[in-house]
This record gives sequence, structure tokens and C-alpha cells, in this order.
Amino acid sequence: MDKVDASAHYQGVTEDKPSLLVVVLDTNPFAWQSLHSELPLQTALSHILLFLNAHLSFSHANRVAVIASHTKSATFLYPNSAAAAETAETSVDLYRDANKYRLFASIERQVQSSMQRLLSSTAPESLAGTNETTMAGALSLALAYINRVCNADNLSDSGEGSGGGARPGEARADTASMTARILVVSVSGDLANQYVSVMNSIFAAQRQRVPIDICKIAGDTVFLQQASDSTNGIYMQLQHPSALLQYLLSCFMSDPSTRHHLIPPSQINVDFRAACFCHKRVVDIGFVCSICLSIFCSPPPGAICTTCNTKLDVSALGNYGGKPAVVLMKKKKIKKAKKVLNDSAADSSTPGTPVA
Amino acid sequence: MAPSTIRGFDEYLQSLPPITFQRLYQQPATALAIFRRMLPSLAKIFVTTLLYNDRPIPLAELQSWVRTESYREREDAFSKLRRLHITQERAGNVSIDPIFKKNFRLALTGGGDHHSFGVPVDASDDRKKVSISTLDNYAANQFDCILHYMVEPSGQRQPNPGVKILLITSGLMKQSERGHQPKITQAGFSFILQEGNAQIWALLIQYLEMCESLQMEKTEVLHFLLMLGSLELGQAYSTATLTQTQIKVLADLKDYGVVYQRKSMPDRFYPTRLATTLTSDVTGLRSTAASFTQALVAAGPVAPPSEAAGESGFIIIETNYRVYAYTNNPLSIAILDLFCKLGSRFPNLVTAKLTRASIQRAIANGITADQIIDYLKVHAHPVMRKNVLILPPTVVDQIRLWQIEGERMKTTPGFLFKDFASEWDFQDTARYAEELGILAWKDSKRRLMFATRTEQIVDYLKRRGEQQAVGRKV
Amino acid sequence: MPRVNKGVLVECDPSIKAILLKIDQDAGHAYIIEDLDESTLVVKEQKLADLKHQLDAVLRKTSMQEREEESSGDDDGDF
Amino acid sequence: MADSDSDYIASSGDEAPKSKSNKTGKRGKRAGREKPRERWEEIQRAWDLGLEDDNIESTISELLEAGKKRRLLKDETPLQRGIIRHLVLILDLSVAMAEKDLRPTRYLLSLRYACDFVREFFEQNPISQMAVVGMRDGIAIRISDMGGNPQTHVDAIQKLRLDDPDGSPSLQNALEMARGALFHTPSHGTREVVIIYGALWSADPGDIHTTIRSLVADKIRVAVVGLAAQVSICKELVRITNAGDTSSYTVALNEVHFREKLLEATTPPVTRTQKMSANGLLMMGFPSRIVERTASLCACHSQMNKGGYLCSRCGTKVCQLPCECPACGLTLILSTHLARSYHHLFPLKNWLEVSWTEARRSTHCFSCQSAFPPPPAAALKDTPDAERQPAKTGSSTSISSRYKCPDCGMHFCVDCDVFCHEILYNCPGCQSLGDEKPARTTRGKKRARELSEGGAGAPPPPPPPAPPEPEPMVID
Repeated sequence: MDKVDASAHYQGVTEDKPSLLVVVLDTNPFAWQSLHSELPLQTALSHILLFLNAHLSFSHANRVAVIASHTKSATFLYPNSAAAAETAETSVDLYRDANKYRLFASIERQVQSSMQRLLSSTAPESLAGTNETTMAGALSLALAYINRVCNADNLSDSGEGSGGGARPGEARADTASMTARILVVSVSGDLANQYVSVMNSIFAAQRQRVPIDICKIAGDTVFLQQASDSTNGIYMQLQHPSALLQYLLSCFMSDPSTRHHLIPPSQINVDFRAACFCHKRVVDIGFVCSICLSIFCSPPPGAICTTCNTKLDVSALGNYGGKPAVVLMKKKKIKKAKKVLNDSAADSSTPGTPVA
Repeated sequence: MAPSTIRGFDEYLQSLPPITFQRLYQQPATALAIFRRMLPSLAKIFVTTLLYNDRPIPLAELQSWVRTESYREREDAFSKLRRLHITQERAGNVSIDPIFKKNFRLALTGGGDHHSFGVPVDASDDRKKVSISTLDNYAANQFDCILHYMVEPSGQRQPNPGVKILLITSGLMKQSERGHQPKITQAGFSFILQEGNAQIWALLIQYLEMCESLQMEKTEVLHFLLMLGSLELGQAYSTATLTQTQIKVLADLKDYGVVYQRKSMPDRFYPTRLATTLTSDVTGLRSTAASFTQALVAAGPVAPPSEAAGESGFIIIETNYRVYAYTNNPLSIAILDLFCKLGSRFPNLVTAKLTRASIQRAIANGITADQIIDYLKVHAHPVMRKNVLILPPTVVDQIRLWQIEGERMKTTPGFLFKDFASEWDFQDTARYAEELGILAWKDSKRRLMFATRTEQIVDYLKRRGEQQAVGRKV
Repeated sequence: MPRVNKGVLVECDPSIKAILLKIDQDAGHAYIIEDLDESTLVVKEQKLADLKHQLDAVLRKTSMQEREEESSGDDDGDF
Repeated sequence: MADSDSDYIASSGDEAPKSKSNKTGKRGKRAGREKPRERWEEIQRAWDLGLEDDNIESTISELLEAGKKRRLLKDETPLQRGIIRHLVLILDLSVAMAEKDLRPTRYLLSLRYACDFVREFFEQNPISQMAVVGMRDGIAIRISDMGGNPQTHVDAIQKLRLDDPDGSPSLQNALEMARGALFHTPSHGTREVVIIYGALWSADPGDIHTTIRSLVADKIRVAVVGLAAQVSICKELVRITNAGDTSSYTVALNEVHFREKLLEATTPPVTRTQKMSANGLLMMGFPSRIVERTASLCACHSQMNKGGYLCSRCGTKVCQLPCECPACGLTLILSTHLARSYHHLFPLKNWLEVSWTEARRSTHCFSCQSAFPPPPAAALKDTPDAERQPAKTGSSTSISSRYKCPDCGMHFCVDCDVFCHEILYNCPGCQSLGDEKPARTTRGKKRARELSEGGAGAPPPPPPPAPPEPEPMVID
């Protein structure tokens, strides 16, 4: 006899969306070698695997992926079709193990075996002198995978509208509304060579509302900091690399939907410097082409933009450090009265402003 | 009404004595399943944080992680953890129950010798391979049979007596007179339109209740049910590690279509999709239904044609409330009859109409408008699915309006607090209840308030009382 | 310490509340625990279903005419 | 329909070439530019699309894929684009917008798309500025002032939702106001006006042709999206201000087309002549964000706050970016703002269709790991079947559902293709394989790489930037 009673019909269902976690593991052998005494790669990997298991145990529908960002290539460690085939053959005896959740066990096996293959395929001579990691590639892979798993639904409303939401014939309803995040476990330093592609990945993540969390074990990169800052991710520089697991479980555990309940770990200063296009140098003052916005650390030779081939008018610069004769005109005219005020305010505040 | 049955399991668990929890947490699989299914996400984060901390952490510190706006979620998380006996609090410090901690760690890392994730059997020696589609068909058949029986008790396909008894004890059906076939109750009507997984849980909870009267050990049954959720579809599992009770349960679950067992191979069983998704969360349930339907479609040629067609979507609704259902499945027709006015029937088509009277009759039977809309949406014909809005918006709105029309009151079960000692006493308690989001109504003049739960308020009053006592002494 | 009573909070229009009060009175105050304000009351939990039933019966009696009209006009354009 | 299948299979071969010519792939577009086709000629009918195929499902999925691809096959040559843009968006708020031919109404739909436009505009043109102007009751209304913060524009547009459209529009008044707003903008940027025009008339106080002439004199380009029918004065306006090109005047056919045409204007326009805008080299600072323990005043708004950005040159604290340092006049900008537009500089090459013969190399999409359909047995041998395939590539969908990056040679699925070209702007393959495979060689990138490779020794390291001016501030 619920006919006269309205209450049962309006119970709000609070549900958390399932979430996808993509771990990008920087596997640069040099960096790990230098960390060996504190945190060997194997230990770190097992910590990360445990972290993945914890993520999976949050919800039945949660999913994970692991991508290795190696010195010269980025590959999927999980899901990895080759590793899956390989472990399927050899796993008959492991079948008897009833003491581990099947999903955990299979992920662990696949990650371990593809990791082995990756490391053994790396010839020592090919590493000579490289101290970088293909972070841009790994992030691109991660984002493409996230896009796939979280369905094109999100794509259509953030993009140009791919013409109607649901597409028949594509039965991916089970993962339609997933949230996703990327965790980068980073050990190596500068990425200035990949500036543009890393930046492109960051903006793609931003548009897809995918936070990029950075777990920095060693090294320092400006751009990963910017990545976590502009995607609302968490940036954390580990004080004690050996306690990786504890950091992972307590700081990086929250999925995007839970995150807005939590106070993020204290935000540090963010370095917003950019890399110049000409010498891949990280700069804080640069010269920018007004046609294409390429950044140069010094006016390009012959005053021709190397990116867009435009003859640039360097005269506007006058002497270095002069005011660009742009915007200024207008401001002076309109805000003359205000400017005086502003200037005096600036004057008074400058002494009190601490220099970072 | 999916949430209500899930809460059913929730409440059921919380009604268990602490000692039962101690025994439940002995099994890593159970610890994992309870963690996954029962806890709000914030509570899960607290657990993972504490999991590898050997020393207790001050409660205040944990609380300070949460934004002040999310006060309600925080309190909810903590109270859930306390009620499930996962955390212990001593002198303002929180730690995880050692048994839970040990076994949850084991679940994550693997190892130990508990066999709680099921012992797989290599089924390659089996003469006939049991494919996933076989399992899906089996599950669908069994479950359909139960639903069918509820709608049409005198039909040809009769479920096992055990199921019939369960349906009657659970109040889904009613034995009207002796010798007559039992009849479906209002609870049964609303049960039929529920999500598949919610239905299974509703049945299983009834089953658990019944176990007690059958002298079966409750924890063992629970262990077994929760273990089923962690098994893999299409994999055979051995019955060797099961206890006597659990083997008995296995036999019963076969009738519900939750597990599949071949007569020739009594030493092994196969979980069906109904089992493997038991411990999914709410969102998982939806997907289960979807993938279940898909599986049935995919298995089309194997399954009886009428059912395969019946599940894939057969209903067309026009903006003039006419309903055309391309089905000859009596169950589907019977369900349609719950909220439509049936018109004529053709060999493969039933015409019907949604009317104010038919909808209100359904609502009087305990079916909600949302259930009707969900059902129509899930079973919409592929032609309807091409539209951006699957159902015509006018029809959806009208169904809702018809529901609202009859609603004359809103009820909230809970507790009335009265006779507060002082104005301050009342205001303070009311404020606390409001922060928790459990205050339904208050009247400051008469110092009356109505809250949906008492535990936290009683706790709060006690704590406040103690503080005041201490303050007075000082 | 305040006193706690288990019950069900009922929110409805004043007109419906009047009917509920009448039902309660006729039954010798078997339903209502506390009359809160003009649109809310607290009733006994176990009696709620019964109360709803009674209310529906009353409502059906009062709106009989309209229902009949509807059911006769309803069949017009059927198939 | 199902019954007639067999009748049509025989004839489907004859119709194939015809349907192919109807598809507007890359070639179709180019052809269209030379000889514009009328709108009604482009309507696709079901019977043109080869739906008679026995397998309808595959045809449908192919069509879907084609739709996705069509949006992708755009020009990939890097063009000089004036990326610092100044744009005025003019909204028609006249009574003509109350029409309900676009649902829910022209007015509400336009406001919604205007918000989308603002967001997309700043996404694509991060350091540009725009203003919004409305036309109502015969006058022009200032809705939001020239500025670089998308949120202020969106908020201002959202506020309009509460009002009703009323009165007549005045094209001249609105254009004059736009001209006024653009008058002071610096010369290195573009000056543009985008008009959403629902009415078929304009109530002007004077001669609109004088206004149009002065727009030309001020180098302002106008684009118009009409909602009702073509209006002569709009066409004239667009033609004159765009050097004879009327392609930026369109009349929306339906909601989707409206949105499409409006958002087209967010792509930076091609600079037509070198002279049109002066190319400058700007000095910019990329300040870092700091968090302070105690609050201090910022130089830009004189407000107390605990965080902010320090000017890279003089260390003045400002609270918002982008801005101009109040002390030394250096343009301060977040490097992330600049970087947002770099995908225009290094556009990703279009990916190629993969024939069945080549498809055998891959079983999974390189980036998302989803499985590809296995090659059919017939294609495994080099049969005539396999040779026929390249002909099919003109239709822009790949027969094997694989797409290949021409540089790294990896295979991708169509979803990743769309994602990489529309959102990511990276090729996961090229990025992941590092130096082992040749990196992609768009013109700019090649040059940049040559430079950087040769740059190790060749050009001398640049002189360090001059020390900051001692005290650039003079209060006059």
C-alpha cells in the first residue's frame, strides 16, 4: 500500500563510479641503480603491485593498467597481450593456488613477466649516455587507453561533439562512466626534449579530467610538477623512498570521486618555467614569436622564427628587457589615473614580498 | 528499489554480534569482500592508510584529512567502520582489528593456507566443456523459472520445493489456502521488477535467515557466499575444501542458478555470473545486468529462442502511450501486465497501453515509477535505442506524474526525541544531528526533534555527558 | 537525557492530516504518537501500513466520481 | 526490407562507384572548394550509401567510422596563424531569437553554444582576448568587456538566460561597438568579429556601408552564422571584410550544424598576407608560483593573499596570470597557457588506412590494446581481393579497422585515431618508440630537430638575458 506514500521513491542513491588507475612506472635503469641501496626496483615493483591490488579491491569494477616508461621506449606491462598468452601457458600449476584472488595473481604474473622481458631486452650498450625516459610516450599511451576504457562518451562532450552519444553496436555500457587517474612513479630528471609532447599530454589529461599524480622518488622535473598542478593531481616528493608502500597507500589511494572529500597533501611551490624550442633549455624569461608562440631563449638567428619561418620584427624589443610596445599603449591611456595608484601600491608591497 | 535490498544485507551484517565478525574476518576472501562491498570509499581509504601502520593513529589526525564540508561523509565512514568492527578505538587512537588486518593483508599479498579464494580444478579432463554461455543459460533458466513461478504458480515449469518454501517464508508469496497454489504478494511484485542482482541478494538474505532455523552455521554460509563473489566465471572449482554445511548450501544455490554442478561430477562446481558478481558494488550491479543480457544475446542460438529474444529488448513505446511488445514469453507478458493495460495478443506481439489506472494500480502494488521506467528502458527494442532518449520523454514524465498524483504523504522512519533538559541541550543535539544529516524535523519551541538514526546521537550524548561530568569535577 | 520514541515521521498536506487525525480518533488513538505541527506527525511504525490503507480508502471514497469518468473515457481509442 | 535483400545484391556492384563519388572524403572537400555544391545536393540518402549490403550491421559501423574519420581529414600543413587574437562575439538578442525552430529556442541554444564557443576559443587561443556584445531593442549592449578570462564571459552570457529576447537588432550599432572595442588592440594580433544572427532585418541609424568600410580600414574581419536564411547585407559584410571570401558566412541547417559552424571560428584564422599583422618577438616571463607563510599585498590588485607569482625579472608579486608586471612591464604568462596552442605548430599527420595484406602485422591497437578483427582468410593470400582494397581507401574508412601512423608505422584503432588527432595531438607510437624509429617530420619539427641536433656545436650559446632594468618605474 505504497500508493499514498511518496517517501520510498525519492531515496537518493549515492554511488561511486568505478575507477581506472594507470600507473606509469619510470624504469630508467640508471636512476634505479643509484637508488638501489634504498629501494631496489624489484621491491618498488612489489609495492606498486600491492597498491594495484588495493585499488582493485575498492570495487569490483575498478581496473588497472601499468605502463613502463623505459629509456627509449614505453610499453604496456599490463594489459599486455603477449605476456597474457605466455603466462596462460605456464600458469597451470599456479592454478592450484587458492590463496590468492585470481585477478591479483594474474596481474602480478603478467606485470612481472613483461617487466622481465623489458629489462632483458635492454642491451647495456644501447643505454650508453642516456639518462632520460619516454614519459611523453607513456602518458600518451595512458591517455589513449583511458579514453578507450572510459568510453567515447566523455570524448563527445569535451570535444567537438562527435554527433550523438550512444553508438549502437558498441556494447561498452559496463565501463561507460568510469573515472580515471594516472599515477607516475618517477625516478629520473629532465624532460625538456619532450616538452611539447608532454605538454600536449597534460592538456589532453586536463580536458579529459584525468588527474595526473606524481610520486617522485628521485630526480626533479619541472614539467611533471606542472602536470600534477594543472590536472589537479597530487605531487609528492618522497622523503624516505623505502617507505614507498606507505606513501602509495595513504596519499595516492583516493580516486577522483573520493578526492573532493579529502584535503590534498600540502601544495608546494610550482615551477612554471618552460623549455625553449631552440636549445631545449628550461627558462624563466623567454622570447615568444607572436605568430606561433614558440619560445626561444634568445632572439633566433636572423630574426626568423625557426618554427613558423616568419620574419620577426625584433625592433619592437629594442634593447633587451625593454617593454614590449604592445598592450601598454592602451593601458596607459585608459588607466593613467589608476596606474599611479597601482604603482604606489606595488612600491609599498615590494619590500614585503619575500623572494622565493 | 535496489538500494533497499542492499541495505538489507548491510543491516543484516550489522545485526550480527561482534564474535561473528571475529570469525568472519578469519578468511581473507571474506575480509576482502566485506571491505569491497560494505564500506564507503572514504572508509576504504582510512583502512588502506592504517593497514600497514603498526602503531595506532590519533583519530583527530585521520579526521583532519577530510574537508570540513565532507563532515557527513567522514562521520558515516567512521561509524560504518565501527559498526563492522573493523576499527578499534582506544584513547583517541584508531587501529585496525588485528584479525581483519592480518587477513586483509593476506588477501592483498596472497599466501597463507586458507584456500578461501576457491580451489580451481583443471577441467580439461572433462568430457564436455562447460562454456560460459552454458553457465549463463543455466543461470538464466533457473532464475527465470523462479520468477515465472511467482507470476504464474500453476505454470508448467516448477522450481524445486526448497525454492517454493523460501519464497513463502520470505513473504514474496503467500499460501492463501491449503491445497491452493500460493499467490504472489505486493513485496513479490516489487521484487520482480528489481535488478537481477538485487533479487539474488534478497533471496540469499532470506536464505541466511532460514539457515538459522535449519541449524546451519551462519558464518560458514556467509563465508561461502562471499567467496563465490571472488571466483572466476567459467572456471571449475573443487568441493574438496568445503565443509559439510557449505556442501548443503551448494546444493541449494544450484536451484537459484547461482552455481552449476554436473551430476556426473559431484566433486566440482562452476559459479555462474550471478555468483561472480555477488560482491560487486552498486554500479557493478547495473553492468552485471547489462553484460548478462549481452551474454544471453550472444548465446542466442543455444538458448531457447523465445528467451533470447525476450531479453534483448522487445518493447516499443509510442508517444501516445501505446506499447508494442514483440514477445511470446509468458513471463514478460505477465510483467507487462503489472503496469500496462493489455490489448490484444498475436503470435509474436502483444499490444498494450499505459494508462493512469494501470500505472496507479502498479504503484498500489508497491512498484515505483522509476522501476517501471527502468524496466521499459532496459527492455526497449533496438529501434527505440537509436533515439538519444530511449523512451519518449512525454511518457516518462507522465508516468512520474501519475505516481506523484496519488502521493499524499511522505514517511520517514526514525526516532522522536523529546523532553530535553534545557534549551541549550536541545539546540546542541539538534545541531549535531543536522551536521550528520540525520535530522528530519525539529521544533525549537516545543524542543522536539525527529532523527532517522539514534546510535550516533546517543553516542554523542554519552560523550557529552562524560565531558560535562569531568568538567564539573574540575 | 532526552527521551527517545521510535516511530515514523509523516509529512503531508494539512487536509490529509485532518483525515489522518479523524482516522486516529475513530480508532481510539491507535495510530498517532505525537502531533507535531500542521503538516507533520509521528505515527507508530507497525500501524503505518494500516493507516495508509485507511487513508487510501477514504481518498477513494471522496474521489470516486472522477475515477469512474476516467475509466470510461479511457477505452476510447484502444486498438 | 529484409525480403528484398537478395534482389539488390546483384546490382550493388554497379552502384558502388556512384556511391563512392558521393562520399565527401578528403578529395570531395577539395573538389567542393573549386565548384561549390548546393546544400541540397549534399544530402545523403540511405539508398546512396550501399545499405543494400547483406550485412547491415557492418555497413552501419562503417558509416560511423567514416563519420569519425571525416572530421579528421583536415589540412595538416602548418600554417601561419595569428595566434594572439582579439575577437568580439556579437549575439542577436532580438525578438527573432524567440523562434523555436532550433530547440529549445534559438535564444537558449545560442547562449549555450556561445558558452561553448568561449570555452573552446580560449582552449585554442590561450592568450587571446575577447568581448561579448548583444543586439537588442535597436541598440548594442555591452555584455562583457575585452578580457582573457573565459569564466567572466561565460558568467556574463549565463546571466542573459534570465532575460527574454526583445526588439530589433541593429547590425550597425553592434559593429560600431565592436570596432570601438577592437580599436585599441595591439597590431600583432588579429581583429575579428563573430556574429550570431537570427533576424532577417536590421534597424540601423545610418549607412551601414560606411561602417563596413571603416571595418576594412581597421583590418577587422567579420564572420556570421545566420539562423534563419541568407541575408544580403551579411553576405556583403563578410565578403568585403574578408577580401572577397564569403566562406565564413553560413546559415545553420540544424542544431549540430550551427554548433559546428560557430566553433569553426575558434580555430585561428589563416593570416592572409604578411603585411596584415606585424610579426613581433615578445619577451615574456614564466613566473613560478609560491606559497607564503604570511599574507602579503599583491602588486596588481593590492590585496592580501598568501600565494601568488613572482615576476621573473623583478620579483614583484602578482596574484593572477596572464598579466603585465606592474613594476617592470614584463608580460607574465603561465607557460602552460602558451603550450596549449602548440599543437597548431606541430600538427599530427593524418594516419593512413591499412589494407588487409598489411593488417596481418598487428592484432591489437598499439595505444589502447583493444583487439582488431583478424584478417579474413581470403586476404591472407595476395588475391585480387587484396588488390582491390586500395581503391576503397578513398572512402576514408579503413577496411581492416586499422590506421597507421606514417612515421612510426604502428597500427591504431579509429577511436585512438580520433582521440590522438583531436585531443592528444601526440602519436603514442612515435612518442613511445623514442629514437628507434624516425620521429615524425612535420616541417617545423624537422627544422627544430635539425637545429637542436646541429645546435650542439654550431650556434654559439646565446648571450644571457640582460640584467633587469634597475628601476623601470617612473611615476609621471
